[in-house]
Amino acid sequence: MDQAESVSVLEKKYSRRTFIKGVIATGATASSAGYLFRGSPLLGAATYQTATERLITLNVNGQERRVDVLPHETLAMTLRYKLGLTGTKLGCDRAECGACTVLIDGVSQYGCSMLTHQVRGRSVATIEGLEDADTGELSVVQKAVMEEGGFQCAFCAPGFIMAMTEMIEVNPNPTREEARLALSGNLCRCADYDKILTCAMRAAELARSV
Amino acid sequence: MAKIRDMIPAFELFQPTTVGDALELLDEHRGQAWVLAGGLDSFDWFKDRVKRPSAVVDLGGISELTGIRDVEDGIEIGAMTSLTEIERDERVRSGFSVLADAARHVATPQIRNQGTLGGNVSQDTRCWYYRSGWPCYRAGGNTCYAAAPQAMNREHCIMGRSRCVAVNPSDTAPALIAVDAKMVVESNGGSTVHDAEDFFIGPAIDITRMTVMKSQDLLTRIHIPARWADADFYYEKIRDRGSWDFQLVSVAAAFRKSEGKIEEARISVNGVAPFPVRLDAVERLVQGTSGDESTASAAGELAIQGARPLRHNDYKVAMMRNLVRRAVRSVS
Amino acid sequence: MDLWRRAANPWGQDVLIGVSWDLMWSAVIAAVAFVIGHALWVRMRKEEAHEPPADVPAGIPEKIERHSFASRAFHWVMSIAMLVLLVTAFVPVMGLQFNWVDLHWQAGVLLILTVVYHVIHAIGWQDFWSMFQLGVSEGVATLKHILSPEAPAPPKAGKYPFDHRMYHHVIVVVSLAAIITGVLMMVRIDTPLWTRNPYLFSDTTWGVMYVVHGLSGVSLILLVASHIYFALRPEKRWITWSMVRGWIDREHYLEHFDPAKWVVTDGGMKSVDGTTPGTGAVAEQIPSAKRED
Amino acid sequence: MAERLVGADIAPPDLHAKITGRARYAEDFRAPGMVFAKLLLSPMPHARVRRVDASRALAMEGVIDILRADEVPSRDGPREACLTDTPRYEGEPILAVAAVDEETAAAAIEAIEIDFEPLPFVIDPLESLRPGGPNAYVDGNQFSGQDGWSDFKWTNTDFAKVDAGEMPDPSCPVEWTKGDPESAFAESALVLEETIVHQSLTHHPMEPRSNMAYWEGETLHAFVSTQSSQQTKFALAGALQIDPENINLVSEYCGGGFGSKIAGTTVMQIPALFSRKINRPVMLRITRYEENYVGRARPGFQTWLKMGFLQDGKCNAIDLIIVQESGPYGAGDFNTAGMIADLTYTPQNMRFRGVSMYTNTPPKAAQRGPGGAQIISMMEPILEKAGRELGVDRFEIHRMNAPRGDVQFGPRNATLTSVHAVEALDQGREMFDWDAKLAISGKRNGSKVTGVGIGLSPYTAGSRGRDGMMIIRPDGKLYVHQGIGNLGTHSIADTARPAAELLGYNWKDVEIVWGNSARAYPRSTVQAGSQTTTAHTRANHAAATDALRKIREVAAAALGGSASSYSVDSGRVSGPGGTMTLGRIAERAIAMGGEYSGEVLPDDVHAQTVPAAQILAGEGLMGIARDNYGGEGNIYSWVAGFAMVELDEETGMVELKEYVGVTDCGTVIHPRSLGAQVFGGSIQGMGMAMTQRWVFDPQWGVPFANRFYTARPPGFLDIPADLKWGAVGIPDPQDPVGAKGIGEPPVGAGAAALTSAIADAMGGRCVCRTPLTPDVLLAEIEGRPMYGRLEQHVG
Repeated sequence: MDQAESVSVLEKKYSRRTFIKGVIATGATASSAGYLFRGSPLLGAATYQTATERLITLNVNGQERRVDVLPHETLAMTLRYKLGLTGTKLGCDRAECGACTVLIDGVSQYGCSMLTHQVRGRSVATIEGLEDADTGELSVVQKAVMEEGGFQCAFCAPGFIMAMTEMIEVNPNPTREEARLALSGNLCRCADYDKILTCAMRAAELARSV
Repeated sequence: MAKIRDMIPAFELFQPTTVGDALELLDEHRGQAWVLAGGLDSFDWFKDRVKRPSAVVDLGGISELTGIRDVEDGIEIGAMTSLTEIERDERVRSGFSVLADAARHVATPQIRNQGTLGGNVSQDTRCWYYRSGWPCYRAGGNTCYAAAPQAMNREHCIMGRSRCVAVNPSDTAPALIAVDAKMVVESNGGSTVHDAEDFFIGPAIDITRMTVMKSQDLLTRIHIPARWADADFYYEKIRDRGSWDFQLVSVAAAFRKSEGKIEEARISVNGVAPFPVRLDAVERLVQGTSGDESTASAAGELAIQGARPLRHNDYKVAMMRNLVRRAVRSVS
Repeated sequence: MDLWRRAANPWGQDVLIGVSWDLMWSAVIAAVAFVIGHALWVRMRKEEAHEPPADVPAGIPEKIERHSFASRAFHWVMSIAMLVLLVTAFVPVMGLQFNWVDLHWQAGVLLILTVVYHVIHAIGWQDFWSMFQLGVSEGVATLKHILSPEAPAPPKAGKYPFDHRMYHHVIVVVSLAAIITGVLMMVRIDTPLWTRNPYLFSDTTWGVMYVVHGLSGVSLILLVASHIYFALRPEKRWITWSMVRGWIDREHYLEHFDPAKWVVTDGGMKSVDGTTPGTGAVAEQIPSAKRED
Repeated sequence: MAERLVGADIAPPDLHAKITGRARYAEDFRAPGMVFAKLLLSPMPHARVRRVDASRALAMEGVIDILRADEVPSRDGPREACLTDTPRYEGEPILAVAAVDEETAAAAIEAIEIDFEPLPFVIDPLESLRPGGPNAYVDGNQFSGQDGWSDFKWTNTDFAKVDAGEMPDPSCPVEWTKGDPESAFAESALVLEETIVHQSLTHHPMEPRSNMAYWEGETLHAFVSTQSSQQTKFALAGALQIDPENINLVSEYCGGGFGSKIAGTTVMQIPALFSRKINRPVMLRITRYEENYVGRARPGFQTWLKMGFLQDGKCNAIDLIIVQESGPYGAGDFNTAGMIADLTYTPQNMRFRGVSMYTNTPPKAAQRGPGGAQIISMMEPILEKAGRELGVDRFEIHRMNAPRGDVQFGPRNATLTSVHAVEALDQGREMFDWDAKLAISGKRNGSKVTGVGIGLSPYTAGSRGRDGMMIIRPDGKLYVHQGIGNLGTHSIADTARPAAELLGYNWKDVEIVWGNSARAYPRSTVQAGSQTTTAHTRANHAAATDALRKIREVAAAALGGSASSYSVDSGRVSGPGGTMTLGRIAERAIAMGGEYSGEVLPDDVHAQTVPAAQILAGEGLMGIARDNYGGEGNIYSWVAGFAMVELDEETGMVELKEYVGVTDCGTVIHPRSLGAQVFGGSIQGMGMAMTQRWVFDPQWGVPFANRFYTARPPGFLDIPADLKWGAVGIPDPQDPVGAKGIGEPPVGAGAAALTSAIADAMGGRCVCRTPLTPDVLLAEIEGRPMYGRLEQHVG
């Protein structure tokens, strides 16, 4: 197969294929432009014209944010270093502590262990988005934590609070045991578990009374 | 080259939306492409910079790979179905509770939200010598560090070893064997269906893989035949901590009973070999019994026949024996 | 193409871990090329006239025993071991996976046993030196003849012609290298024979050992392939048969061997029809058979 | 009347920031032009760098520069430098590379050609004690400032005993004897001899010790993770040999330290030095993997214990030998352990021998209850064993051996300011319902056996304070300037409460100022050894007393009458001449100047306090004083832990069913926070007893439990959903506030309650090893122990 032929075959193949091709990322821009890419209907992404669609739109805390993202960049890194959302903590960067817990379409996941490109078109909620954007009013979970004086060093707090936020949605009337299970993906080295659990129970109570 | 265990090295990311495209990509990048499911195993490798694929195929956008469907003979679970969905699905919970139980025992809620059934069964071993990037057999080298006389091998295997002594870390694997699941593996050349117990391979067959799948293969669906629906199930996982930790030993069993007697049984143990072990001999032994204490004891003893512990994992022999015993005992 | 496989050991030191599998493929390719090349070469070479011996010296039986049963048994057991070793070593690397490790070391043990048997047998019961004759002039003549058909045919050989002897020597060296390193490498795997200890030698020493083992293995691909090839060639089949039946016929004997060098007496060798097999191989009976050099 | 502040549950003022993501930990700071540093860690446990070729790395686009060991401060002997060319543990930082982004920096590290010469190494301290055994340093295994290095070995006779499983009679660098142990043992009705192994374990605070720095002219701005603020500034200045006043140290939040970040961290020097070299802000994000190495660890013990008891259960003699695994830079735990053993069991006759052995493992440091937690978790089950063997109730044996107020302990007969261990035990007995629980001890439910146990754990819990400094500004608010750090204990706010209460303030009018040295800190203690609560409530109390005097004097000057006739309440001062707001008082103080506004300072405040006070001088009424309250004896707190467990004999799994922790820590300032400390410390102890580990491959000297899932700190499901705590609440008589610290003692209590309860569930058999993971217990139940009795670093 000669060079010209192989290129045309490639182009045909890629143009009929429905995938989004990432970029070769070295920090500098690299491109293998010329192919036509369509976004995934599932991801709800727009049609991409080039291979190097690094500039993507993320829905973070209800806002559309344009951001330049490498294909191999994790969500936690994008949030912390590109969007200035440093509330999401990196405790281990290996899905072993939960400090980076964020909600993706309302479901708790470890921000350190997913690619930012995987959450295109999905809604990302971080600790910074819990307060009412206009009034600054705290969310019920945050209020509960304030009431109960939760957390010690609180490096784990954002992750725990996001997990609690999911918990009161999924199970608005948990027992202490159920709450414990729901929060078992978050580590607290100060081991303030008892108080955190009390916060979670109070949060559920507040949520029910709203 | 100095080593550093941080930051994912660059790769090309592909996010196909159909299985066909994914297979084509895998074929095209044969040997170079990495399949990304939930990513919890993958990112570890990437961040440690030990595995450095040039292309990553993210299956997250392929809708046909997710979901649990009723099919003519049982149910079919898409490989990209999250463990949380499996844990919560009513059909799984009622018909094949052993699988829901197993899914519930995986790591943590967040990991279950993100981790997939396909990823869970396809994940690589957690042998810490291997995961440290040491050039062991599994990594293409010429030794096993974990089976050296002074090595730290508390979490390694007691049977089925062949140069490598790692264990399969999957919680759902033994449950799938217990329900006689069929694993549908597709490649550009077509699809193959493997019985769950044959899906997992040991180092004797290929020391660098945990399953039959080669680089261009994709596990797309897991079919659970109706035959084992509503059987008496047993699942237990022993681990050091209540969350995150992989099993030391786990057992999954299914028993079909009639008039108080075990008609047929399927018992699988994980954490004891480089692959989840199906205990055929024990299954035959318990057939026709009521799962009484003496049968349970005999079953336990039979299960550990031929076990050969390493220096620091003698306890696994007793743990396996006792778990099998408990599984059988659960019937009566 | 890489010759070696290297890796960073746990301390980040660069160590040898074995030969490159490229070498295996090279050996396979070389073996195929040799076979094809040789076959073509033989075709192109003009037929050599082999005149039947004018007269049959007295006392030469019709069937001459070339390999005793013991020798044949050794040969075939060893070949099975060798083939198993090669298949278990290389076929998995080529992509066909199966449980090879146990078979490999078991075949290795078998090979060692046959070799030990062979050495004892050769020293005690065979004419040890008939194999270990140097035969420089014979070698030179053989080579000349190979290079040019015009060159006179080399003098007829003793029991083991020059090329056989050379092949044997190479095989001895390569197999011994494989065996010695293989035995040591068994220290690193699980066998019922001892507890494995990967730290018996330093990484560097092990690396050299793996390379030597690998190189011998790769060489054996070539050696064994060519051996089988020659064994199957039509003009050599009479000698191949001798490894099966034990004897060669008088015609081939006279055509290829120098009765002075491979002395055959009429020991009452009758025929294959059930009578006493011959005592033809004088060399096996007379330890002090004449040496050429 | 102003509200009561001492004894109330008041959320700390920084909580809002913590739960909204606004709280900025060191890695959350950014600076324009900031670049990222990455570390090259030693791959060998002991080595020498022979050659470094960074040319390929430096040629990479985006790579800025490299920082080598010869560019950082270092000292001879077993002392740590932030970068080194002679690494003494696998993972010690060798050099750093800075690049425009982390990925480039990581790739640059990989591009560095580096060649090491491996040196002999030692992981297990016993190996280094063996005649002819390897040493952690080329020059020996013991170091003294005067004599330098020496090679310390036990004799073959000692090891013949060790190997035979007997207690050896070795000489040790640290030895002391009290009373006459030999005769006492002869009188004992029961003598127990045990070999006990306590593992080393990493601190693993949630926040790794990441930090950032940049320079502005001569001024260093350092954003660090530290337990103590004011002291860290001086520690950093000392390390870098610069004027402390040229450092602006920012340490608003600290994501946990547990003893590993007492006065900052060694790696905080790297961005400071690197940014000076390249003249750009440098962020050093420490990964969890790196934290495992450059973070700290609790030293492990290999111990021989001989304990004698009289017929009634009274411990009358102890003979204790501790070999401590000290890492390359030493630790003092074993000394404390000897003291604590004497204090807790009051044997009157005791011999202690200890040796700290350098090893090629990551560095050790105090970890919450250093020495005490280990020895208590090791000895409590032995005490209970004695109770069982002598037929003495296990609660009673704890109670009778616990010290009373007149206790004298350790080689120099140290005394305590107050001790209410017995009261803590009694209260715990009631809360736990010990008698009922004892009745079900040993009960079986299928394969599960119930066990109950007690751990009584003391630890130092205070020191005399340094300086206190606060200012009432014209806005009427009280600004308490805290030189202590904000490490999560809430002491940053709670230590100001008695002072605010003394000044009649409502909490809403109190502002805590902390976290940035530009905001002025007085000289403070380090936040370690649970000193803060005592030391800093005292220092603040002293400053508040000073402020109160000044308020009254200013009021008297303004309104007439005698100063002493004025009193303060809810932001007003009132007396015979009338009433004034404290805001007005502040204005008048500014006008009066002199000592009132801090222009003139007391003579006895520390020199380090002076520049800070000068920042505030003239801005309000300043209360500033040195803690001159004095006092005699050591300040110790106690926690009595009670645990009930269920041991599954078929799996070795232990489930903790109930836990009660009762503390004697003096006046309770913040009940909810105190409860959290009791639980948190206890759970850390439970992690120590049950899950956390430290594993090395002996061939390569490389640790494997280097991540969370392998190191296994306890998670939510490893503790019961319900825990109970209590406090004796008797104020310490030598203290103006009466509060004692609480950080340390619960660790030993949590650990020991578990080791005791598990031994009980095992029918009284003590496994004498931590952690008590299912494998260890199951192997023991099966009668096939997997580890040697003295094996360290396994699991």
